[in-house]
Amino acid sequence: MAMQELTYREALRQALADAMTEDNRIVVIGEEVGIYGGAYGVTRGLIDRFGAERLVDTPISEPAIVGAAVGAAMTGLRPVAELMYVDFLGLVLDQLANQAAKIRYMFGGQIGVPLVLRTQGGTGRSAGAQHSQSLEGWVMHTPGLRLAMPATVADAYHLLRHSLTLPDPVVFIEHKALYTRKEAVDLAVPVLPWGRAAIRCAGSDVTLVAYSRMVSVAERAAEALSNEGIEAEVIDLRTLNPLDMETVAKSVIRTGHAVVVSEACLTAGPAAELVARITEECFDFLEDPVLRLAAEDIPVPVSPALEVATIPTVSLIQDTVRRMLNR
Amino acid sequence: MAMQELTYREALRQALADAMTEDNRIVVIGEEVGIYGGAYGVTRGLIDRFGAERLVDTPISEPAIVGAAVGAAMTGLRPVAELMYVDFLGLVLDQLANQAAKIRYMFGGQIGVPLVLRTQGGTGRSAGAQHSQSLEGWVMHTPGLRLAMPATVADAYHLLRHSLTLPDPVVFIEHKALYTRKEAVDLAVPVLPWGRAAIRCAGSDVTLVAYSRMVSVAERAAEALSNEGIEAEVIDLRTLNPLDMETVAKSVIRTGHAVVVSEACLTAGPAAELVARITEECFDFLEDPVLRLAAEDIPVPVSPALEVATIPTVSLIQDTVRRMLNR
Amino acid sequence: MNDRPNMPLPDLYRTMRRIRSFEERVAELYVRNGTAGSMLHLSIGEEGAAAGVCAALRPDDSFTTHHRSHGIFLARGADPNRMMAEIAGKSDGYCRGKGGSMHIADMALGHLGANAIVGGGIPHAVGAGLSYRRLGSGAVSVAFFGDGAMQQGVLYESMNMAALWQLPVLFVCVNNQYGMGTRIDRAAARTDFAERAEVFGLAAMNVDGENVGAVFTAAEALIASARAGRPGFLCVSCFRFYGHGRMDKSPYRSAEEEEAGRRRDPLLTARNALIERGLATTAELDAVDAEIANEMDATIEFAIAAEPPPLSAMFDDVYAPGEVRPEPMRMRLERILACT
Amino acid sequence: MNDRPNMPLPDLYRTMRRIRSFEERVAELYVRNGTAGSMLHLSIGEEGAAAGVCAALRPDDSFTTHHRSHGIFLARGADPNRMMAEIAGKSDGYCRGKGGSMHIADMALGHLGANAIVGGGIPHAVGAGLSYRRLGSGAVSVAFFGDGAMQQGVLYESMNMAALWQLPVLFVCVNNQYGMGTRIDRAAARTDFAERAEVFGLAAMNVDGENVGAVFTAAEALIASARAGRPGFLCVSCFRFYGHGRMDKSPYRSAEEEEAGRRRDPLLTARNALIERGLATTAELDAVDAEIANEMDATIEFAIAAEPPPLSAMFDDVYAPGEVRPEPMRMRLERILACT
Ligand SMILES: Cc1ncc(C[n+]2csc(CCOP(=O)(O)OP(=O)(O)O)c2C)c(N)n1
Ligand SMILES: Cc1ncc(C[n+]2csc(CCOP(=O)(O)OP(=O)(O)O)c2C)c(N)n1
Ligand SMILES: [Mg+2]
Ligand SMILES: [Mg+2]
Repeated sequence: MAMQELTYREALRQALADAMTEDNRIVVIGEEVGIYGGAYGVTRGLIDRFGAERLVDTPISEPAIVGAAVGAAMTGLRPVAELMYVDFLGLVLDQLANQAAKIRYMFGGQIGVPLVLRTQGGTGRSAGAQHSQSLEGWVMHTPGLRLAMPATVADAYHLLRHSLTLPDPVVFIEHKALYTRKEAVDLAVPVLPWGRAAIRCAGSDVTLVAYSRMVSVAERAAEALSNEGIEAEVIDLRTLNPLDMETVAKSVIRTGHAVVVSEACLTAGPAAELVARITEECFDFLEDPVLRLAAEDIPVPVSPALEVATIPTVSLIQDTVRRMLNR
Repeated sequence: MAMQELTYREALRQALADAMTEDNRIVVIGEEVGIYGGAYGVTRGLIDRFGAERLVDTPISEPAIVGAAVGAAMTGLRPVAELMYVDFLGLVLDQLANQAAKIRYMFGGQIGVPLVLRTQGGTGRSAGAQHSQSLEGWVMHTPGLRLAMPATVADAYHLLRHSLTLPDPVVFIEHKALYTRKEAVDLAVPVLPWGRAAIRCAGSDVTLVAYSRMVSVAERAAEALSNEGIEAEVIDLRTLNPLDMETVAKSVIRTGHAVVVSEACLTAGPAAELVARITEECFDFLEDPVLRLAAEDIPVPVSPALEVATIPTVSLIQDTVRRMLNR
Repeated sequence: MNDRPNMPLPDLYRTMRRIRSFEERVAELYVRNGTAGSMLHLSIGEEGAAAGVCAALRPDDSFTTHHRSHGIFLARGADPNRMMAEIAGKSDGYCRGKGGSMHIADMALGHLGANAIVGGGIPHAVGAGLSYRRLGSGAVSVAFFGDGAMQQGVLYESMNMAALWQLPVLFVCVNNQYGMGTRIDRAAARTDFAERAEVFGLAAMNVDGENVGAVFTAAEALIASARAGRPGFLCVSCFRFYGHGRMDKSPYRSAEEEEAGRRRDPLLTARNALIERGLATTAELDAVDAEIANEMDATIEFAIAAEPPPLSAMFDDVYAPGEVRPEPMRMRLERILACT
Repeated sequence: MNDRPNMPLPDLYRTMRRIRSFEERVAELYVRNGTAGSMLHLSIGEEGAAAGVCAALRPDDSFTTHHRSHGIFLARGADPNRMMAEIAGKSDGYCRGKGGSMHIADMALGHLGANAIVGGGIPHAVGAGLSYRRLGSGAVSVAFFGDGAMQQGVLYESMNMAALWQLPVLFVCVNNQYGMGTRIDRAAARTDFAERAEVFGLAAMNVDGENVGAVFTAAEALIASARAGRPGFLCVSCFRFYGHGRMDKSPYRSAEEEEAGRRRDPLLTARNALIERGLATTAELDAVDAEIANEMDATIEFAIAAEPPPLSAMFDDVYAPGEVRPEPMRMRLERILACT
């Protein structure tokens, strides 16, 4: 396959289509995934190719959707359960964290639960406190769940394809503001393995660690900083379980400075884990404490003027790095 | 009131009884809280004093229990919702995190949700992966929820009393292994204010930061270390929201060494937040990275032989501190 | 049309017209303002449910609603200016611009809150019922929700609790036939929703929402029953005239189905009934419509002119005033960087 | 007793005796071993439900169960030694000692897992039904749960889905009258649970669990119906002879109620029927009982003698073999401390 221009949304759709063609155990189960084509249009058209038995429109019954996916995964199917918003995680965490995540362990390794829970999160549509959250922290804190959060079009494709081959449950969180992101990609070209972080931009003064939408925010900050003579290395984690500390530590040991950027709330969120790990593993090389730029510890307000101010921005990253390096 | 010997369980019961006597808006709503007296006996006998209208036995409908408590709290009652195990949080997080925690904010400050969600967690009864968890991390990561986790009998009483006066939702997590803990307490004596950490044991070599049951584990480790000439300071956080970083930082700045001890899973848990904050605030004073001792990142196995090995022990703390201080 | 002597059909017509007129302006607001929340769900076609049920409520009664609830709140007497300002995310809105369309609430009018989680507000009404019973207030609480919520587990838990405890609660399903692109017969094998409530012990009725009088009459009876300790359930059948949200052009249903659905217009039906019965003339009703159109035009101007909330408001209301506040990110960073 | 020619009453009796005998030993195990999981829920009194339903299943059918499920698994043909070892948390147990009484499972026998979350396993059976339909396997899946789960929302979501999609699923409520200390009439205003399933479109029946033959007959019919695409619901009424768990002495119910409940003994009823009908003599049945008692005695010895899992097993099975494993705490600390 040659280079093609694809959006993040199209790449996800392509990944589903390619995987479903290769593996007919894959079924997509969720609200409006079939005829409607997905609330964010990811599955649009797939029902015409694969039929209603493989794009299963469901009632608005999130716990039963995830629970049914668990049962289906245990009996020969490879379900992709779609949760329309990650904000609804509070309805399904029992099925996800008490059931899907623990079944292999509780049953002594007899069986696994190879399901993918696709969902999307983040701010950007002034959709309010119950439709704009970044709740990957809850998932990351649950042993047994793999967690992928693609930042690029290529990763939207490859991480989803890879997720659909894993033997254990994967939570796959897209970002609502990335669906229209467009890139020229060659889907045939192998990307990094599952669980490996990507260096999106090399630099020697400071390491910016990010994932999902914050990667491009960090990239833009790095670009702006570069104009001021500060070279920032931008690392895209790609998966939060597993966490590729090797790549991160190698960079931080070189730069001596690290800033973690996350759209989830600050306290007890993913950024805290990264600070803890980086500090544990790179302590002697750190010239400053690892800093966290994350969402404010508040619900997301609807008012667009406030909404944009709740999450890290390019200028916040820039200012922080400048201050950190005393420039 | 003079000194009396009370168990943690009795202190909790006393707190409920005293608060209910003073404030007749308080009602307790939950499974088996009335006639049965609570799965762990905390509410035993209260129905005889306060009647079935104030100790409301419910069907096994966790989402509706918490949801009803939210509605009751908005309309003049002060409900105490009991969740039998913190492990069931995955069933109620929508009501807790999307509703209770956000209502004041979403509605522009018009109204608050003064409810207390009492629950219990932790290992110790070989009750398995779905009845032994420590899930305070999920709560801590949710803006809008206060979080108290008493480690002592006196705090069981005073923190619960205080929780029942707060204008915002409080998650109050007891520890199943502490119910039989007995102390001589004078309930009339004021304790520390809400949100303030307690120094349970003074020391100058290392700061051990803990909460809930891990406080006594840390205390025992400190005692053992003291015999070897290492003086550990033990800090009991008491509340995880708010977090009293002032007390913690003051200690760490003095000792230069900190170890956080938590029964929750390591990754993206409460201990990560503490490492991040301590590092951010005490970086120049730290001689070593702040270390985390937490539960393994695995589900809790039933087999007692394995169960005890999943969480931090006295000897793990001792060994870690010794190694850290090169002794 | 039902002929109960206390049925205020002219008032119900006016209420329904206000809703329709407001909702038409909401669509316009988005085009003109651009800053409103993206999540706008119009209740055109459902005016009969909103007007009929709310007219049967007492001032001290309360209610929770779902995401498609502008109409219900207007029927309750909301100030359309403050509503429009809230939808636009402005400081003059009911929730100071923080809640928007899906999280509007007003304690003064007993609106315990709209909810963006399907089914999320249902148990709150049960809790309110518990309060009213315990405090002896005599009030009733109502949970409004869509047909989609008929498949949410918490509804059954809530109905069971209300029935078991004999709480003064009414459950109202605004059955507009669709949850997004899913028609009720693709969401449930049996779609007689009243029977689902009845088996839990509720007084349950299905009613045709095209007939606002019938809705009012049914709601009156069920609210009286709830007030007396027998909770109720009312399923109001109607039709969602437009798409689920702004962007949805409803490709999943036929033009014929839409046309047939829109013919079930509660507003038109009430208008015809008023005229037929000699309760109003066409000219009088036109005058009412025009007056309301003017009022609703003004709401857009009000909302557009209103100020967005100040940035400082961001950290308000996470906790009660006087309690420990979240520390803003910039201050936190400042503090940390100052030390090192 | 029902007289269907294919009703294997002697076998059903034997199954029920095995369950009773096993459960009596479980209580004993705890006393002698001390190391078993603390959460033990005996199904004495419920043998009719377990034996009757499981006898109607095909080998390729599967099921999920609730926390009180030793009997169901035994009725399915479980090895009592491996069960007892699992309950004791030993390496020879079905789940290598990691699952215990509340999380026992065996893929070989189609046991998709017991569940310690009330209602937690119900939707898994729906998912299994979805698999069987899609894969064309012809198998049926059964969700077993207690009366307490009748108040869990996920049950209604699951029944609705099964009915809507016409899945080969049977929902079985083992209605032992109590959820912990709460009798069904304190948990629900209306306690005819079959009608709750019927309104969702399921084939629904209530049956008396004292009569194992009646259970078998009802289950056979409903499983056949489910296999043909009409899912079913069966509520088996019985009585929980003992407390909820080991420590519960049931102070919330009267001695008379207990006595009356225990008189509804499916085992005794079947025994009498066998003798009355000349299908067995007292001596023959005594011999069966004695043989089973011996077998069950041996399970305790087996479980006590068995090894606990090795510490190294702790980190197995969090993820599949070959995937990234959790790093043990001690190794992690070692690594960090080695650097500094
Ligand atoms: C728990 C939950 N699931 C899914 C959604 C996404 N969603 C919003 S509205 C809607 C359809 C709701 O249908 P219905 O209840 O009939 O209300 P209507 O939109 O027709 O008024 C869906 C699926 C949500 N907001 N909450
Ligand atoms: C979701 C959930 N809520 C509460 C509990 C605690 N609990 C365990 S068993 C039980 C009673 C269940 O009653 P029932 O379903 O009738 O089963 P039985 O014990 O009678 O077999 C309760 C409340 C739980 N395990 N899971
Ligand atoms: Mg609808
Ligand atoms: Mg029961």
